[in-house]
Amino acid sequence: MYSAKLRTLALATVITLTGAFVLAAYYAPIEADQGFSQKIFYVHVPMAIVALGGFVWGGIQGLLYLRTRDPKHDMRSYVAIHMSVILGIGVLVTGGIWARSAWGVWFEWREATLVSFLIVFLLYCTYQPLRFSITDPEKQSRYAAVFAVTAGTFVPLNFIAVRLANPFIHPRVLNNTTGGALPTDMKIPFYLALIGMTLLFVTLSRVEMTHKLTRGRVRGLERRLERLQGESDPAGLPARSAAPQVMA
Amino acid sequence: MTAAGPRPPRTTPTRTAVAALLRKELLLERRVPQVLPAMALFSVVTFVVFRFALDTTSVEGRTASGVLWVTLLFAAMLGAGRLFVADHEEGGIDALLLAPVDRTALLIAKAITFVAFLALVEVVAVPVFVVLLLEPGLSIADVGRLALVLLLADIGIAVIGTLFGALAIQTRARDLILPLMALPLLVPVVIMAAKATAPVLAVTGSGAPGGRYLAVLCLYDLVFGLLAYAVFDFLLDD
Amino acid sequence: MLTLAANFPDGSGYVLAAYLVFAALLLVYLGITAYRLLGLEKRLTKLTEEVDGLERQRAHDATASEHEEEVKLS
Amino acid sequence: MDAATAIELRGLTRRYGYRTALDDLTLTVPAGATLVVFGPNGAGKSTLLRILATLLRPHAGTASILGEALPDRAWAVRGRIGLLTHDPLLYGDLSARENLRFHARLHGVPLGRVDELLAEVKLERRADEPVHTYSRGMLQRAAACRAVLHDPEILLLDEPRANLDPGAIALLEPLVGRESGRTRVVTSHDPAGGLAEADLVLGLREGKTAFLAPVAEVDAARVAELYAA
Repeated sequence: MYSAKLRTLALATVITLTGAFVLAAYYAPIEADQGFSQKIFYVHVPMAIVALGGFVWGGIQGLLYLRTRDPKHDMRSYVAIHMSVILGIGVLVTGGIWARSAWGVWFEWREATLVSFLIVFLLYCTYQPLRFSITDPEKQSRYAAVFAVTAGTFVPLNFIAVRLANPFIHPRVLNNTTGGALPTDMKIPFYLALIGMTLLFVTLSRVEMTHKLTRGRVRGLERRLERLQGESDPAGLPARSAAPQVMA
Repeated sequence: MTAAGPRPPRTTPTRTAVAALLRKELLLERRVPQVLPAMALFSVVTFVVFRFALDTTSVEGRTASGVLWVTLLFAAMLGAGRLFVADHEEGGIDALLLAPVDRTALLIAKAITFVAFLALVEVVAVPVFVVLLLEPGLSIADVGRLALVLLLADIGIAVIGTLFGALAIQTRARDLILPLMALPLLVPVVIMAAKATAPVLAVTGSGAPGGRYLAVLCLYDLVFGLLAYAVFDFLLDD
Repeated sequence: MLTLAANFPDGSGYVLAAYLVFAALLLVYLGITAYRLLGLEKRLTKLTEEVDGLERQRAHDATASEHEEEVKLS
Repeated sequence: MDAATAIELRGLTRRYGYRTALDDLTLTVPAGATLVVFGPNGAGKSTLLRILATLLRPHAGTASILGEALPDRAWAVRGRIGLLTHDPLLYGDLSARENLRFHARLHGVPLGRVDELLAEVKLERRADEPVHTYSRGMLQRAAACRAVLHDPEILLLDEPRANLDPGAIALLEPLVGRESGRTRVVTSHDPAGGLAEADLVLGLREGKTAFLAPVAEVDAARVAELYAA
């Protein structure tokens, strides 16, 4: 069940992330403006980038599902969005902590990136309820894919809109988060953390998919058992699920 | 009257289908007015609620803009939830699918209907808002500017409302899920519309809305218009 | 250097908290998934056994009834 | 596929989640013939009609209607099929005339045909009243007008005579009965009535084909068996 590939991935994730965080702690210089608390940057920003990338990836997989009707794309779309929502919680909490340490508030409305992320996060919070409220699995996949595509397009557009709404009100403290202006000794741990976070995303997605596949197999066996026991009406059996259902 | 031999497939032009759908929509709303009066009444009641919730007798500028847009947005959610109810319950969607018609005709017709509904509601709600809550100082030019912002925002709201109205109608918790999905999606519209309206409603100030807000509104309308056009088919494709 | 020393104790709590949040999130997620996977696996083994047992019994019953019919016919 | 074949299904399968509503159905209906489908509720009759009407896509197997493969060429057969189910597909708040005019516009049919049809089923007197005030018989007559408005080559009828009085049935016959001369797929729960109008008979049980035979080889007892099990 746990392939060697998954184990390798997990190992690579642990090594890269630990390496990145150690470098961030000891190698990266302390930023002149914000001091030590700027180190939150190395966990917060890669997490945010990967979460947003996951949302967009979910949209791409949704589009592929609509084109091919291959359940594997629906599964990927679902898992990508699921993982991104979980990472999104981390992004908002670490973002809050950072805002508190830098500006003394838990949430900074004038920080466009944080606000945009909150809106996107709230939107994707409805993904699970949407799936859950559609009973027919095929329709569930299709509608979820339409949502994923629309929301995936919304992500970049929303960032443009929110940034435009706050032109130059707040000093761009986070200007260096774009990466371009980073000094090299900050760049190395940052990009390493970004790679590690991506690996983490991939690893967790694989775990989640293994989980869903196993559940599909269990459901399949349950149905077979039910049939063998001669209960011809399995109406109550397939428990309502928000996850893509794997036909085993 | 029976068919003699095979016939070539025929298709009704999308324009004809959209016209037929629009005619049906207006006929239904005229025969049994449901959505429009509800939306208009909701807007007026909300203005009254704001008067007490803000504990103020008049607003201007940013607050005025916010009150107006929150009210219109929530009224729009009310309408979006009802947009497909008759078709869903009385088989209008099936009937359309049986006809040799491009399915996006439904999206186009519904979006146009929704824009028309929103515009009609605003024709009632905005004057009421001006009379009840707005501090005097609205010039004729301001009314024109307001109308432009309203129109651009209405198109975006109608596109999202139609797409997600059609999506939500098939779910069990449709009245719950529609605003949850549509409100975050419409935040950019609210940001841009509110920003653009604030100077218009201000007692003092330039009065002209920032051009870039209108540009983003246009971009939003365009992107989601095209997107809805591309994915709407899949909502009807069982 | 002086600012660094002044900043260090102040900021470190927040930094630690942020990284702990990340670790906690990861641990909670992994814990829940591992717990659910374990349960599923247990259920899978049990179900496989049950299904196999039932199928074997069915096959046995089928041959038995065929045999019975043959006896009656003769 | 020759021109005389109206419907051809090969291994047609449709699922709803884990439940298989229609399982491996293979049949051919020649043009102009009537296929009558028997089966208890939930046997897959409505699913079959909805697939033939291009409203549902098959999950496995192939379906070909008037020589066009579903679902890829569904657009080519839309407008050549008439569907009449329990759901009249009419807006309750609009009158019969308004409803039919709406459908005529969608199908590109001259509006004059609406009045002709309304006269044919003797609905003109109440054609301008809202449909929700109609009796069951009137509703079914209006729905039948909708189904044949565009002069379809194939008619799909879901228990078209259920709960109708003889007068209403007689009015419907020229539109949707045998004498309409169209290829028809009719579902029925009434063995005698169903067999009387059939050329081909299909028995469905839990989505599977129980029997498929020319009407000469099927008697009422065999149909009754379907419901007994």
